Amino acid sequence: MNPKLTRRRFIKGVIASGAAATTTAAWYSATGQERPSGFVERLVRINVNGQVRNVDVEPQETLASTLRYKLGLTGTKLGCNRGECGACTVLVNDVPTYACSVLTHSFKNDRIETVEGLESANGDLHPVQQAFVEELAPQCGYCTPGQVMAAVGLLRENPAPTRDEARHALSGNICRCGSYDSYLDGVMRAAELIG
Amino acid sequence: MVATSHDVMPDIELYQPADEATALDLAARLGNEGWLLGGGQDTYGWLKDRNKTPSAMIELTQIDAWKGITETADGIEIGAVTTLTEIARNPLVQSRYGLLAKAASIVASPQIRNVGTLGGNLIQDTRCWYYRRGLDCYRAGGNICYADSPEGLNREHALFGASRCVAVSPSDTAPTLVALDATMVVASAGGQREIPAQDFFVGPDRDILNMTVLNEGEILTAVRIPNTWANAEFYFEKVADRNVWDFALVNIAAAFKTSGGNIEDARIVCGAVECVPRRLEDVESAIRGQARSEATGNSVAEMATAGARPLNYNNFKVPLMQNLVKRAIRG
Amino acid sequence: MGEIVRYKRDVWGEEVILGVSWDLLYVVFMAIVILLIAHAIVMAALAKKNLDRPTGDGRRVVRHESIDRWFHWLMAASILVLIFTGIAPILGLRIAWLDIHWISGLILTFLVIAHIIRASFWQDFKSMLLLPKDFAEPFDSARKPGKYYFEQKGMHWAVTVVVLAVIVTGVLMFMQIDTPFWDRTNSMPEDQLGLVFLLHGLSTLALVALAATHIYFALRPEKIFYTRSMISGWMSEDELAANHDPAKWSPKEAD
Amino acid sequence: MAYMHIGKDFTPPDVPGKVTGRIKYAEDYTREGMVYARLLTSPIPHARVLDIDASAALAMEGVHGILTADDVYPDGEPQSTGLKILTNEPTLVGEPILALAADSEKIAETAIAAISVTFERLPFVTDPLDSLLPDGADAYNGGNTFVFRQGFAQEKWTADQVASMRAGNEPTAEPQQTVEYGDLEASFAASSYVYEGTFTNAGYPHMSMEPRSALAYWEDGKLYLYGGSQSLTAFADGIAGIIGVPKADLVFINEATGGGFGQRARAGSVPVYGVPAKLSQKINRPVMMRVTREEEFTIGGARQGLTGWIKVGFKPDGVMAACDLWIVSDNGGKGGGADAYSAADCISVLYQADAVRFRGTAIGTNTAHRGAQRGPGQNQIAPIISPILDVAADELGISRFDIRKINTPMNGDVGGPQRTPFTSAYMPEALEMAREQFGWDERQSRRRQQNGSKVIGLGIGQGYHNAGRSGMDGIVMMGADGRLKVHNGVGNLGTYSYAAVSRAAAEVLKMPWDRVDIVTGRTDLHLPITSPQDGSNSIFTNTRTFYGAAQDMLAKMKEIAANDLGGAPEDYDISNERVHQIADDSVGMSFGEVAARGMELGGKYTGEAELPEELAEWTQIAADRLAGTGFMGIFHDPRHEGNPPGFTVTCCEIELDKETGKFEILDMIQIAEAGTIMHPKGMDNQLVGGAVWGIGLSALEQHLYDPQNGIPASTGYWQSKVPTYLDCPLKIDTGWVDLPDPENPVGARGVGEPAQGSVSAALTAAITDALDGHIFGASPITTSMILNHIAGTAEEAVELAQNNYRG
Repeated sequence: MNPKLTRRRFIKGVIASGAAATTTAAWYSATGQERPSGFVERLVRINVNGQVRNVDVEPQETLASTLRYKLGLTGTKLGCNRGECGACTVLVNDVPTYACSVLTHSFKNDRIETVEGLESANGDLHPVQQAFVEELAPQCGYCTPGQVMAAVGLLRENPAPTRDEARHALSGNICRCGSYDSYLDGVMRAAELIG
Repeated sequence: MVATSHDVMPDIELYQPADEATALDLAARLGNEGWLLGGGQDTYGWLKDRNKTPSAMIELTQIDAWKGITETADGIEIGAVTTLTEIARNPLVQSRYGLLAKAASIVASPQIRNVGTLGGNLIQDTRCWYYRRGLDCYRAGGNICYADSPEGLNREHALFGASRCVAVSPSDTAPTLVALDATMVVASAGGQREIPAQDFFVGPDRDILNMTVLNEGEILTAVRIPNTWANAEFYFEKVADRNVWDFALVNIAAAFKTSGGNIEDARIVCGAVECVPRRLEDVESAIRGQARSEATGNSVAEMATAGARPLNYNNFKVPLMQNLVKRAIRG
Repeated sequence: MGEIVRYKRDVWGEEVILGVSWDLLYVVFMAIVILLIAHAIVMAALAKKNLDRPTGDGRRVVRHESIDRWFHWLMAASILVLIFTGIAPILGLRIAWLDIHWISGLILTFLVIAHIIRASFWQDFKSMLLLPKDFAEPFDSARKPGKYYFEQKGMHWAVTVVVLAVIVTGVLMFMQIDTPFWDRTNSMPEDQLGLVFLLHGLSTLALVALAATHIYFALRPEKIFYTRSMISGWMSEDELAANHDPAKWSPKEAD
Repeated sequence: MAYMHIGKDFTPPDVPGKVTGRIKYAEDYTREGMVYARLLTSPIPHARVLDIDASAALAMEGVHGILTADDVYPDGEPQSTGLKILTNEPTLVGEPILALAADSEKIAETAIAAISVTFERLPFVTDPLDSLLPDGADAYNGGNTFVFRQGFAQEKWTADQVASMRAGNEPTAEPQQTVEYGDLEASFAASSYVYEGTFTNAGYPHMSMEPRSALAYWEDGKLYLYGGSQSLTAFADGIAGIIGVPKADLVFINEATGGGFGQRARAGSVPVYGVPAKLSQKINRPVMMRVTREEEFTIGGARQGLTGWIKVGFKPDGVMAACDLWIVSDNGGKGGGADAYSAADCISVLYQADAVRFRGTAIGTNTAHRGAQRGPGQNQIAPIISPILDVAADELGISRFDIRKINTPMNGDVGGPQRTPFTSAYMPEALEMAREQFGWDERQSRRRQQNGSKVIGLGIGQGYHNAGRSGMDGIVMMGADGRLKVHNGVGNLGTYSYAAVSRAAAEVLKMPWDRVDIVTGRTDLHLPITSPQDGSNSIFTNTRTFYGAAQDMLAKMKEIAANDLGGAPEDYDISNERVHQIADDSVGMSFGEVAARGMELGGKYTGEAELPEELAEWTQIAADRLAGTGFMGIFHDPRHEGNPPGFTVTCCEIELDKETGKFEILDMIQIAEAGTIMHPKGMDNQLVGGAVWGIGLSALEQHLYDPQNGIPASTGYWQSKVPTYLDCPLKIDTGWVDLPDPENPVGARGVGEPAQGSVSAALTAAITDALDGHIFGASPITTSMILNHIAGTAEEAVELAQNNYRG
C-alpha cells in the first residue's frame, strides 16, 4: 500500500479497525476526560434457551455471532447477515428477531430462544417442529430454523391463525427453495397440534 | 484498495445510556463519532461494510422516556424509539391515526418492524444503491453522482428536487407524519426544539450529506401528532416490487376532512419521489371544496406530477404517482 | 489541518483527488486577517506622515466610465455571491446554494467575456498592462503611475488569473450537473474531475484572499477616493495630481 | 402396481435435524486451531493483477498467511472461461484474487484492507450486443467468446447489424451455432399466423440461502473438506481434480446443503472450495472460509441472460408449423452454458413444431458468473413462448387450452433437433388434469373481467426438462443385523431425492423402511459415483442404480439360500426380511443370516471379487474399501434409450391492478407428469418450490450491473428481488399424472426444472391476458414495465440491453 495513504484523509476516514476499539477510549484518556457513563462491559450474562450463560461479548457483536460462535448454537443460520433473509430468526421475549441484525448487548435482560431450545426436556419435538416434519415443510433446511422460530412466535401470540395470518407472520423469512406453501401447511398443522 | 466484501462488525464502542441526560451528553461529546442507534436496521449494514466508520454507537432503545405512545392534550406523542410493531398495533394509533398504523405495518418485514423504531424509520438513510455500495458519491462527501447519468441505474430515484444527488426518501412513515402535521421533538445537551415534520427532512439542494436537519449532538426523541387530523379519512398505499422487504417505488399518505362528501381540507404526501416526503400542496388546494370522487382525482392527476423531471429509468413513477393520487382522492 | 488535497476512492476503489481541503479556508482566512491587521497597524503607526491627503474638492476628472463601473460592481456582486454560496455549505449553512451559484457563475462568465472584449477594443488596454519597469514603482516615491498604480495592476491581474481559473473550472463543473439546458453525463473521468474540483477550490481560496485584500484597500482612508471613483466615476484634480503622472494618464474632465 | 414404498410418503432421515437445527452445514463445523479466511475480490470488472503487496497485512498480528493465484496455479492459470480458485485476470467485479487467513474474520477483513493490489484496467462490457459492436469491448482476455477446443475468440458484428437487432429485426450476422430440422420455409408458408419479435430474459441469480462457505484441513496426507453441494460423490470427484488431490485422499463432508439449484451440482462452479483447501495446506491449519451474500452473488452463479429474436408460425388449425430462434446469450464473466440451444429444444419438445431452426451466439460480459441453474433455456423461453401461443390462439379462434393440446407431445413422439424419442410422455393427460382440477373452462367467463382498476388474467403454461440419466453405480450393504445400508452418494440438496431413490432398494428387498439405513453425508463412508444431481435427473438415474444394486443383492441372497438350503436360486423368493423357498416359506433364512453367510463366503458376496466392469474410479475406491466388510450388492447401470421427459402444466388466475402495475395470484395449480411418483410430499415440494422460482423469473428477479462502471447492483436478496411469502399465492394446488415410464425400473422420472418453467409460462400468459394480449417479450415483467406499457411511456434507454432493467 502506498505509504502516504495512512497520512491522507479519505473522506470517510481510513478505518484501522484493529485500533478502532480503543479510539474513543484513547480520546478520553488523551483529553483527560472521564469516559462517559453508559459504556458497556464485555462480560455479560444472557439468558438463552432458559439457561443463563456468561459470555465475553464484544461491544459490536451481533446476537447471531454470539449464538453461533460463542455458544455453539449453530442452528441459527446466517443467510445474508443483513436482515434480508430471516434464516437467523430467534425469539427475544417471544418476539421474532433477526439475530444477525441486533447486538447481543441489547438483550442482557431478555429471554432469548433459539431453535435448539424448543424441544421438551424428554426430547419431544415442539409442535411446530413436529408439524414441519409431518408436512415435509423444509427443503434444503437452511432457512428452516428461522421459519420454525417465526412460526413459534406467531403461535404463542395467536394459537389459531388463519393461513393468511400465518403467511404474514412468516413473511420475514425467505425460502429460496420456495417451500412457502409447505411451511404454511406446517404452521396450520402445528396450530392443530397445539389446539 | 478496498476490494472485498466485508461482512463482520468492526470494532466499535457501544454506549447504552439508561437516561436522557447521559444520552444527550454522549451525543454532544461524541458528535459525528457517535452513531445514534435505534433498532439498528439501518446501522449494521453500514458498519459491516465499513462504509460508515463512527467510533462508537449510542444505543437509545434503553431509554424508557423515549419509548411508548401517550395521549396528550392535543393528540398523541410517540417516543422515537418505539418499535414500528408497537405503533402498528397500538389501539390509539389505529383508531385515530390509522394512516400511520398502516404505514408502520408494511415497513420491510415483521422482524425488522419488531426492532425497528419510528425514529429510525424516519431518519434512515436513502437506499440509492450506488451510495449504499459505499461509493464516494456526492452524498458520501464526494464530487459525483453515479445514478444521474445517461446509463445510470436510477429506476428507484427522484422525480423532483434533485440537486446533484437524485436519491429519494425511503421511509414509509415519513409521508404519513407530514400528512398528519406532526412535530418532531429534537433534544440536545443545549435544550429542546420542535420542528414541523415537513421541515424535518432536507433535500440535497440544502444539505447533500444528510436527510434531516438534525445537527451534531441532536437526538430525535419524540413525534407529536396533533388532533388536527385525528379520525380524518385516510389513504395510504405503498407500491414496491416485492410485498415484503422492499422500499416503495412510490408511496402515498393522504388525509381528508370532508363534509357532505366535499373535501374541506386535505393533506397529500408522496414518498420515494424526492429526497424528502413530497407534499402536494397544489393538489390539496385544488381539491378543496370538491367532492371526494373519481372525477376530482382525475382532474388533479397531472397537477400532482407537474414539474417532475424523470431520469432515464424512472418514467413509470410519473403515472404511478398520478394513479396513487387519484386513488387517494377517490378513496 | 495540514492537508491541501482531499482524496477519495473512485468507483473501482482507487484513490483519486477529490478536491481541495477546506481546512485551507480557515488557513487562508486567518492569514489574510492577520496580514491586513498587521498592515493596518503599520499604517496607523505611520499615519502622521500621510496626513496631507489630497482633497476631493475642486475640479473633477473622469476615472471610470459608467459602463465600467457597472461592470465592476456586477462582477464584484457576482463574485461575492459566488464566494458566499460556495462557502456557506462548507461552513454548514443549509441553503439551496447551487442554482444561485451557477447562475452567478454564468453572469460572471458573461461579464468577464464582455469586459475582456471591451477592454481589448474600446478601453485603454495599455493602462492596465503590468510592465517590467512598473516593478520599480513601489520603491521609487518619485515615480508616479499612470491610470493604475502598481498594486492596482497587480491586484487586477491576480484577480484576472484567479477568476479565469474559477470560471474555466466552474464551467467544467457546471457541465457535470443537471441544468435547464442539459442533463448531466458522467463523461469526465473521476481523476480529472477531482483535478477540476481541486483547481476550483484552490482558485476559490485565492479569490477569497484577493477579495478580502481588495475590499480592505478599497476601504482604507487613503485609498477610499478610488472606491468613490468606482461609485461616482470621478476623482478630483488634486487627487489626480497627488497620485498620478499626467504624462502617463490625462483623463478628460468630468461634467 | 402395489408398492411397499414407492408412491408413499415417508420422513427422510435428515428432516428432524433440519427442524431442530442439529444438522450441520459447512459453516457449522469447527476444528481445533481453525483460522478464518476472507477473500479479496476484484473491484474492477476486467483487469489484470500486476502486483500484490501484502507485506503490511502479513505483518499484522493474528494474520496467518495469504493465498494467491500464483500459489494455486504455479504453472499459470488455465486459459479458459470458467471460475478459477483464484485469479490474476479477473473478468468481473467480485472475482476472488486472493485469500487471507487470520485468527478472526474481523482481523482478516482489516488485514485485507491493508493489501495493495495494482491492477491494469482493461476494457469491459455489460451487454453482449455492445460487445458485438466493431469497437465493443471484449469481456475476456483474448476475445468475447470461448470456442470449445479452440479457446478464446472474437465475435463481431457490424454496427448496423447490432442496431438492427436492437430495433427488433432478425439478426443478419453469422451465428456461432445453427441447428435445424424440418422445412422452415415451407412451414412458415403454410402458416396463417406468424409472430415475430425480439425478447430478453434477465439472468436470475442462484442465491441459495447457504453461501458457499467451506472448511478444510489436512490430516495424514488426506484433505478433509466440508462444503455444500448438490451431488455428494460426483461433486467430490470433480473437486478432487480442481484442488489436485488424489480421489483416494479426499474426504468430502457434506451432510446438508443450504440450497442447490444447479450451481452446487458440479465442482467446476464451486472451485472456491479450493481456497480453504490450498490455504490450509499452505499455513498448516484448518481454514474456515465464510462466503458473504455479496460474494455468493458474484461467484455463486446465475442463469444466462438471453437476447433473442423469435419467429413462430401456426397453421390455421393451430398446429405450430415452424419456430425460428436466434439468440445471443450473455455468458457473463466466466462462461455460461447451452441455455439458448435448450430453449429451442424445449419449443421443439413441448409444441412439436414441424420445423425448428436455432441460431445462437454466446458472448461474454463482465458480469456475474453464469451457469447451471434450474432449467437451462427451457425455463427462460417458457415466459416468451407462452404468450405467443395465446395470441396465436386468439388470432386463429382456437381456445388457449386447445392450442396446447393440439401441439402436445405424447407417447411415441420425438422431440428436439436430434428427434429423440420419449421414453414416455403423458402431457395430454397432464393438460387435461390441470384443466379439470383448475376449472379452466369454467373460469373463462372471468377472463379480462374488470373490477375498478383491476382486471382478471388467466394463464396456462407448460414446462419441460430432460429428466433422467443413466450409467452410474449403486452399492448396498448388509451386515449380520440384517439392516440394509444404502451407500448413497447422491447428495442432500433438499429435494429428498437421495432418500426417495434409496427406497427403490428397499422396495426390491421388500424391507420395512425402519430397517434401512442411508449411508451418506461424507465420502469416507465409501459411496458410489452418481451423476451430478442436476437437470431433474436424480430420481430416474438413481432409482436405476439402487434398484440394480438391490437386485444384485437379492440374486446373491437367493444364491446363498439355494446353496445352503438346496434348490435353485429361482426357487426362492423373499418376504418379511427372509429368503425362503417359494414352495415352502418355512425353508429359508433371515436377511441377517444370509448376510452373515455371505460374509463367511466372501468373494463376490462381499465385494472382494466379480465386481461389475466399468465401475467409475470413485465407485471402485469405495468398493475396494468396503470389500470384505459386509454383504454387498453392487451394480453398474447400463445406458438407457430415449429421452425421459419431466413435464409440468400450470394454470393460474391473477388480478392485475392497472394503476399500480401490481398483481396478485389468486389461484394456481401445478400438475406434474414425471412417471411414477416416488414420494408425493417430495413431489409437492418440487412443484410449489418451482412455482416460487417461476414467479421470480416472470415478475421479479433482477440481474443488474451499472453499464458505465461494471459494478453489480443486485447483490443481495433485496435488490435481486427473490420472491417472498407475500409475492406468492396463499395456496398452490398440486397434482400428478402418476403413470410409469418404461425405461425406469420403478417407472419414475424427475421434475425439478419444469416446475419453474410452467409457472413462468402460465404467469406471463396471465399478465399478457390481463393486458389485452400485450406481449412484453421479456422476463421479468416488472411493475415498472407494466406501468410504462399502460401509460405509453418510453421503457428503456437501450433496447435489449442485458444486465439492465429489462434483461
